[in-house]
Amino acid sequence: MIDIKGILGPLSALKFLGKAPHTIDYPKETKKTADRYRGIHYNDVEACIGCGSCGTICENDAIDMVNVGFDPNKADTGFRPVVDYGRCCWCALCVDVCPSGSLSLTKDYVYVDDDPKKFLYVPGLQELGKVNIDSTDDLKELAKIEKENRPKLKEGERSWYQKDRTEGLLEFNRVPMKELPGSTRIKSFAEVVLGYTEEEAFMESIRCLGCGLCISACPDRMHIPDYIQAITERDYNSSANIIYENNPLPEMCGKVCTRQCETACVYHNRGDAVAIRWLKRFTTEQFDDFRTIINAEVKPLNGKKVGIIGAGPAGLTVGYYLRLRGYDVTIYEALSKAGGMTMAGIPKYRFPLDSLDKQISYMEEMGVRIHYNTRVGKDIMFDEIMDTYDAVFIGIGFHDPYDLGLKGEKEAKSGVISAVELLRRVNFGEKVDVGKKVAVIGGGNVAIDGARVSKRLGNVDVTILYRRRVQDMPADWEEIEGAEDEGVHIVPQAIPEEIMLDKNGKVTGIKYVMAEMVDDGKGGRPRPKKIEGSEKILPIDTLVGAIGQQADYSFLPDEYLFKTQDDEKSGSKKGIDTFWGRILVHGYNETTMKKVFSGGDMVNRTADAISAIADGLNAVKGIDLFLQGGKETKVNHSVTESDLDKNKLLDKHYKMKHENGKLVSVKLDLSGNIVTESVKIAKDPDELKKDVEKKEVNKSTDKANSKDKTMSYPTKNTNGETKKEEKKSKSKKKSKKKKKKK
Amino acid sequence: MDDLKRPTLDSDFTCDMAFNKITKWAQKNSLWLLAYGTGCGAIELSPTMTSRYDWSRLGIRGSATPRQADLLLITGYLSTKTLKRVIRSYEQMQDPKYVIGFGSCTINGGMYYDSYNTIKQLDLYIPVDVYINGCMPRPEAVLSGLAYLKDKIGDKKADGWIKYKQNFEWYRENQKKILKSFNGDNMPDKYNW
Amino acid sequence: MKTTKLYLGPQHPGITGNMMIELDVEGNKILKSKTHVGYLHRGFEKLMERRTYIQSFPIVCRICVPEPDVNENNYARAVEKLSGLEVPERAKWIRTMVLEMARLQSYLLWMGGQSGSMGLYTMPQWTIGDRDYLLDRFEELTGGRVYHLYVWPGGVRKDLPIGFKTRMLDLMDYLESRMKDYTKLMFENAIFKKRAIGTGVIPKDKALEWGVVGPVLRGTGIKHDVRIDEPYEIYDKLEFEVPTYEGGDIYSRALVRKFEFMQSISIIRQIMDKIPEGPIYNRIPNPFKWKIPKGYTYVKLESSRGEFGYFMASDGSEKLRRVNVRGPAYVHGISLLEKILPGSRLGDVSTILNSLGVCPPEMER
Amino acid sequence: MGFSKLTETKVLLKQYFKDIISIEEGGEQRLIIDLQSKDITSMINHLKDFMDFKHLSMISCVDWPEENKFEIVYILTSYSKNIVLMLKTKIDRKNPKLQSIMSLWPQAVTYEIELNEMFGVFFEGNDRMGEEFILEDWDDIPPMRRDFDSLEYANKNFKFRDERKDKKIIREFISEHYDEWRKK
Amino acid sequence: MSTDSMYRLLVTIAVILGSIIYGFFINSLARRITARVQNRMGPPLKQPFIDVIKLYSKRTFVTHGIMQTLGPILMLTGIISTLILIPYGKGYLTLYSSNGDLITILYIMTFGQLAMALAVGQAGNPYGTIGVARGLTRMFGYELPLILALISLIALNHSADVNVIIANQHGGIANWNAFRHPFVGITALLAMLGMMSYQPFDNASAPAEVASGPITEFGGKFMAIMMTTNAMFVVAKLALLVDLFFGGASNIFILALKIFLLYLYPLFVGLVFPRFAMEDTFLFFWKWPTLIGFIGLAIAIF
Repeated sequence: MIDIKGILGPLSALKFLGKAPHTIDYPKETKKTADRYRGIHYNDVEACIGCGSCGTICENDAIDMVNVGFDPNKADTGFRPVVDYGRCCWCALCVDVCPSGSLSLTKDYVYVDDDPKKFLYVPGLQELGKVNIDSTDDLKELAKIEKENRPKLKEGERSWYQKDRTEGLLEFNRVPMKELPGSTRIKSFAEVVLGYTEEEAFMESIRCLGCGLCISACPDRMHIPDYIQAITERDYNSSANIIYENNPLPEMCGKVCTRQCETACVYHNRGDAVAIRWLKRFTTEQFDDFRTIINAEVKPLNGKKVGIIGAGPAGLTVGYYLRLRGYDVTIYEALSKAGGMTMAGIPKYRFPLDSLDKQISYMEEMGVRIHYNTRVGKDIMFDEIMDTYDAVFIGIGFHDPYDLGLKGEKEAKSGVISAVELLRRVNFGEKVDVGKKVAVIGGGNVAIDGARVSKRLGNVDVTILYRRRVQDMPADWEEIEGAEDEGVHIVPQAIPEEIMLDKNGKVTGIKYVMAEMVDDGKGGRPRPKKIEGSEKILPIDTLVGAIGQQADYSFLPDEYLFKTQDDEKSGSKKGIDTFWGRILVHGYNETTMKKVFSGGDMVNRTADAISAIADGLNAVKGIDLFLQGGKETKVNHSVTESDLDKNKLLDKHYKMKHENGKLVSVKLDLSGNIVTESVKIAKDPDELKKDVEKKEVNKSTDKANSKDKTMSYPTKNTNGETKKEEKKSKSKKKSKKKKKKK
Repeated sequence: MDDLKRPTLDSDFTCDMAFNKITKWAQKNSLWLLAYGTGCGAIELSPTMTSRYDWSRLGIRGSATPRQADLLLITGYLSTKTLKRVIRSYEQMQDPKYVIGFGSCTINGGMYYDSYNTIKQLDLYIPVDVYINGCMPRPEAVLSGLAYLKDKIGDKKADGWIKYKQNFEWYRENQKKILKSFNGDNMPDKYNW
Repeated sequence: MKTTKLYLGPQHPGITGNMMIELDVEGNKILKSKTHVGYLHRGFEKLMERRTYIQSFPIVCRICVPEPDVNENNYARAVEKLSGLEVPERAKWIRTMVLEMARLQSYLLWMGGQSGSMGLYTMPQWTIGDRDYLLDRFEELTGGRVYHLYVWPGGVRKDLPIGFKTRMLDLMDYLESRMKDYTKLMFENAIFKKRAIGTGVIPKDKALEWGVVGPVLRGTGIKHDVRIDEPYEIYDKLEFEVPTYEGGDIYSRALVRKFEFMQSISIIRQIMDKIPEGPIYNRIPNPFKWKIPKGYTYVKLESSRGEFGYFMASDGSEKLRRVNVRGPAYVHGISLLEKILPGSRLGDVSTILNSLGVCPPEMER
Repeated sequence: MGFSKLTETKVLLKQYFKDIISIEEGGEQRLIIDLQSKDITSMINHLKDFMDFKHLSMISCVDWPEENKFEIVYILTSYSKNIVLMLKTKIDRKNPKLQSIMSLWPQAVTYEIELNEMFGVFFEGNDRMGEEFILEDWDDIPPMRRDFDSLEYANKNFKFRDERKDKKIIREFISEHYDEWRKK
Repeated sequence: MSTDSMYRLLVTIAVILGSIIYGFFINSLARRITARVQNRMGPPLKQPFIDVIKLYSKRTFVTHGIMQTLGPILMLTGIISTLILIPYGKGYLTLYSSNGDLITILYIMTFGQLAMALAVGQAGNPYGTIGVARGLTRMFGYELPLILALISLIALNHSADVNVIIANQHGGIANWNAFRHPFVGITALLAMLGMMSYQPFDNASAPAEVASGPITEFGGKFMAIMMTTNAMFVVAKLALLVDLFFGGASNIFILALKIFLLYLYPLFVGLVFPRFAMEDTFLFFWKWPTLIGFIGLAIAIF
């Protein structure tokens, strides 16, 4: 009846009397926290790009992005996260979603205080609890603290961080794009890139975090996150409409854009950026006719007529948007197809002939008249255009190639051709015989295109001679890769000397000399210096020159053309001022001549399609303003010093400076001291003052919708490389990937 | 019952001078905690009071009733319904009494900042002496918070209860703003001994 | 005898957590009882409708404090069922291990609570002290002691740390040896038996109708366990038995939990031996705008207190349309108590509460 | 061979109830049934008594303001057949009324009180309607309805710390300040 | 006042203070021992003293009426009167035990608890009243075997005077009452569990059930008085039991040692057993201890 076991059993618990207790005597001894314990935040403020993804994912709204005083540039907004420990729940979602991998949690967790104000904290710039923050507004001086006395991360303290790109919530690898293999590419002019399927596009578009850094990098300010979001929702109609808001030629940008936006993408510095160009292309491929899709409202004609010279990207953009605003537009195009440099200069395997048809037919159907094969200056006079149209837009682009400047170039009858010429002829279907061996001189996209096109004209052995190293070549690294895949030889550091001719002027070879790179001492690009006695001769049949183009101003009567760099009369209102071959334009792309606007490669230095479209869009606003009330004052047609500066027209070898009221352009040598006192631009001081006030007036109007026309090269991306080094590291990365693939 | 003389505020300090050092030492080393886990942080109190971390070696002991307690732990968020009971318990505790706020919910709303039923800042309703950072603070953090409170008591800075008495109207008005039926639940307006 | 009304209020050492039981007491016998809840209400379901799928992952584990992993696992599986996201094999094994570890630590907590409410203050010191070793393993694996934030839709967040297996197996041996001490001190304690046998009896025939689940149901002799009825994760690949004891009182429920404690230890050992290699996480498409098509789902699993279900409805946007958490305490703490307490003694209220495993935050979420 | 239990119950239910809106299998042990609200109680009675669905897991309510409907969901489990059945019915949102199933399960009362307090659904036959279950002296509309915004209620009633009142949404800030950054 | 009674008064005061300090000391030792059994470090030795000083230094003075204020004071008087009636050794240490015998001690011991009951009644806290009711039922429980044991002891020693009983036990351990009359010893030891209000029988102040029972309403200074009286009460009871069953003590140190050793017994039982339900305490005492008590009485009488 009595449960002996139940009574005596518990007494065995007394055996603990002898044993030492397992209590942790906390203040004296502590238990080692686990390696992954989620403690207080730490942010590597150098690697952080302030994109705000951590603030957006935080479900307790604990992270604000605060201006701590870093100066923003294209790849970094200058903001840093401030964490409110009155909200944070230490779930480390912010760490898992940080594209630059700078945010992490440390193992340290103890923090006790009696003042609730001390629980606000900028990780990586402040010690937790040392600073009493009254408002997140007054944190601007934090960036001034030098690196030494910022809180440093003790060794091995990082507990929760993205070890490599596979951890966390972000997909760093891009959906691979299907391409024709190298061998089949050469046989035909079929398009190399085959485009995304719907599923691939969905998987690629859903990667986009929507942070908007790419918008700041795009010269034309396209609403990239919005149309990528539309693709994610498979609503291609609205995606096309969003693109059409500021880009009437989506297929062109989808195939041949220089993708500034992808260099600024948050994924770029640790992985592959979102394939923004290919996604744009994917949207255009969904429709065979834009008429039914784009529902932009076309205003009725308001009686004003605008003439456009040159149906390049700039001209077409101006035509489209002016038509939308109700202007009667006619475009005069010298060639037989619209598209300008993109149609003529870019080979068909990258930009097929029919790719612009959809856009052009949509424009024509809307009422934009395009006269093909009418060269201004030959079939129709410039003065005739000036009289019939209320405003004129010049967008003829750079079609005129530079001559090579080599010995024997003049005497050569056959076998020397410019790349632009070669590409135009091939694009328009002419049969060009380049013989068996071809040499191409130059390193830009045009040179590469020339080489690959000549490769396709029968089995031709093509070599590219370039003065500097491979990584200095301005061409896209994808293009260089493509050329190498197709068997094009590239001879770097080769300076051409002389063209060998046979007796009846046919090219037989090219003499070039090797060079070694010499640092020019001021951090600029190293300059090639000839090595004596290293001449070599390369036997060739044709020589293709691709060292740059310039505009062909023959259509302009002389009295309208002023070369400001070498004559006095420039600056008057009558003519168009040009500076070393480029037209000087003011805020709304209006030239110094009344009623005349200009844009595209003739104006900006970036020389790519998207900048031309951006110029066109800007000119549209200018023309609209100009023709609205007919009051010229709104657009003042005079070029000031800041415009020149802003236009970045001046290479760093030239500098504008004021000398007793006159604008003076001065030529500098490499080390920055003045070499020759160059031409003075006539400008009396009071007129300058008027300009400045007018500028203020315009500035207010400008502010509303002004866009910076010229696009400066992104100086440094986040890991401190200039564009060139970045290309080099990118190519190394690509080659590494290739090795891995094999 | 109110006619019995209550120690007025100013007398709290003067008559205390005589054997002040000893009482401070005693109050510091013996904190009796009201056994009231108001929020989700109470789960980290059980390891702290049991054998692994054992806060009884620091002189801290639980007490079942507010009368005997002099430390109130608000462990995390506080819903309005619990706030009414917390106020009642807090006022029934004997002076000098202290309050510790756990985690981020007592500072600025924590995870439930957008909830319609939890208070966002604790020190609007009852005076808080110490905040402990963490969601939920580990036993070590809790013990360091208690050590911090002991130092504060030691040099007479833990005056939350005096602050509560001095601007009592301010606290009561804040409480009434969110506790709608204040007198409906016979919550006294005056200091509810 | 005059009946007095007694409020075992939110601030009462015997009541586990924040709830209030209003008792009509006559002397020592309870006539009527009514549970009042709402002291821990934060409106989870409302908050989760304002957060995207990955954002409500951290808030989900705060619903039931003694057992956060059950909520994480339920939420992850519900979202995977709605969106069709597959989980790699190894992640399933790790998830099962985390669930069993959660069951162990919850039973240790229960043992402490049960014996503490009866006055045996040595047991809580032992069991909750040993539970801390288990929390160390959790901290090492997941990065958090109580709120682990480890299981999310698509798999688990990080892989097993190096040397985790040896430390885990040592811990299992330690717990097994400790169980002998617990049995001597509590389960076979004469006074414990005297108090436990015959109190808080749930009649076997009415158990199912009253919505009783989990160890409480198995305590009444009816054998139902979600791990067998509807095996989730990899429970169909493991061997374990489900015990039932007759009697339906506190003691039979205690024996059920003791048996399942040992079963969990053997399950964890099996997992540690047979866990396959491979990826642990199948990434969700995008943390910010992951849209899930319209759909309904009800996902349930066997928590340490019974069937824990999540009802979820999605409406095609990136936020949930409705989530409804059904914890075992919702039934045990309110309607079941109103049936059992009348007739039992006032002293046994907190013992019965502990034996039913009532956890107030689950009742009002 | 024989049908799986699932299809068997499906067929049986179809015969018994002609005007079921839809019935389909959601997963291997799940049945989802849509009904009109008028014959909910008879269906549940039938399920409990004849089809051995002994265990009521949950009564829940989904708010569809765009269709102006509340959707009440009953989740029943049959241990013997090992099936979880989700019974859904749509009721009008303006004055949501439904028959109570208090008589079948005691715990149904708790669900119904909560739905009444959180959504405003009125269950006839349940005498404890309008009882204060979770919220204490609540003056606003039932909080779980979609048109009740909890953050706005929190801002109105509670005060947040004011150190962060001048915070900016980073993405809007980026779009406003493109031009400044392009220059650098 | 004759020098003799003056000396006696001084010794009494010394013993009272000594019992307070020794009570706290035993309490702190008990806390350390429970901590060690529970595998933890436990509070520092001076913890009870710190607690009492802190409680005395409390500022507020909450009372619901004059009776509640008087309750603890009456309890204090009760305990002091029991203390002076118990002999602690030879000569002056016998204090005033000559003019009161076993029955008076028993009567005065319950005086403190009744005063407490009245005070709690005034306080109006429901838990308080339930706690007091439980305390009284528990007293009924253990009074019966205790009285049986004491009556049989008186019968054996033919006198109710404690000093006489001590005198009869001189000589070796063999003729300590506990061993000479085993049945009487066992009933006394079992009854002692009830007196100590430790675990198996602490239903009166069970935190889980009735939130620290009678002393729920008493905070601050009242609580301090409660703790001191509790400490003195422990010492008084143990001293009495040592005198009756374990041969008293010649000098004070042996008495202290014996008290401590006897104190260990309810402590260990309390550590490893949960508490009885209310009815069971009653039934427990009235089953086995009473039976053994009757057997002991039968032996003593015949």
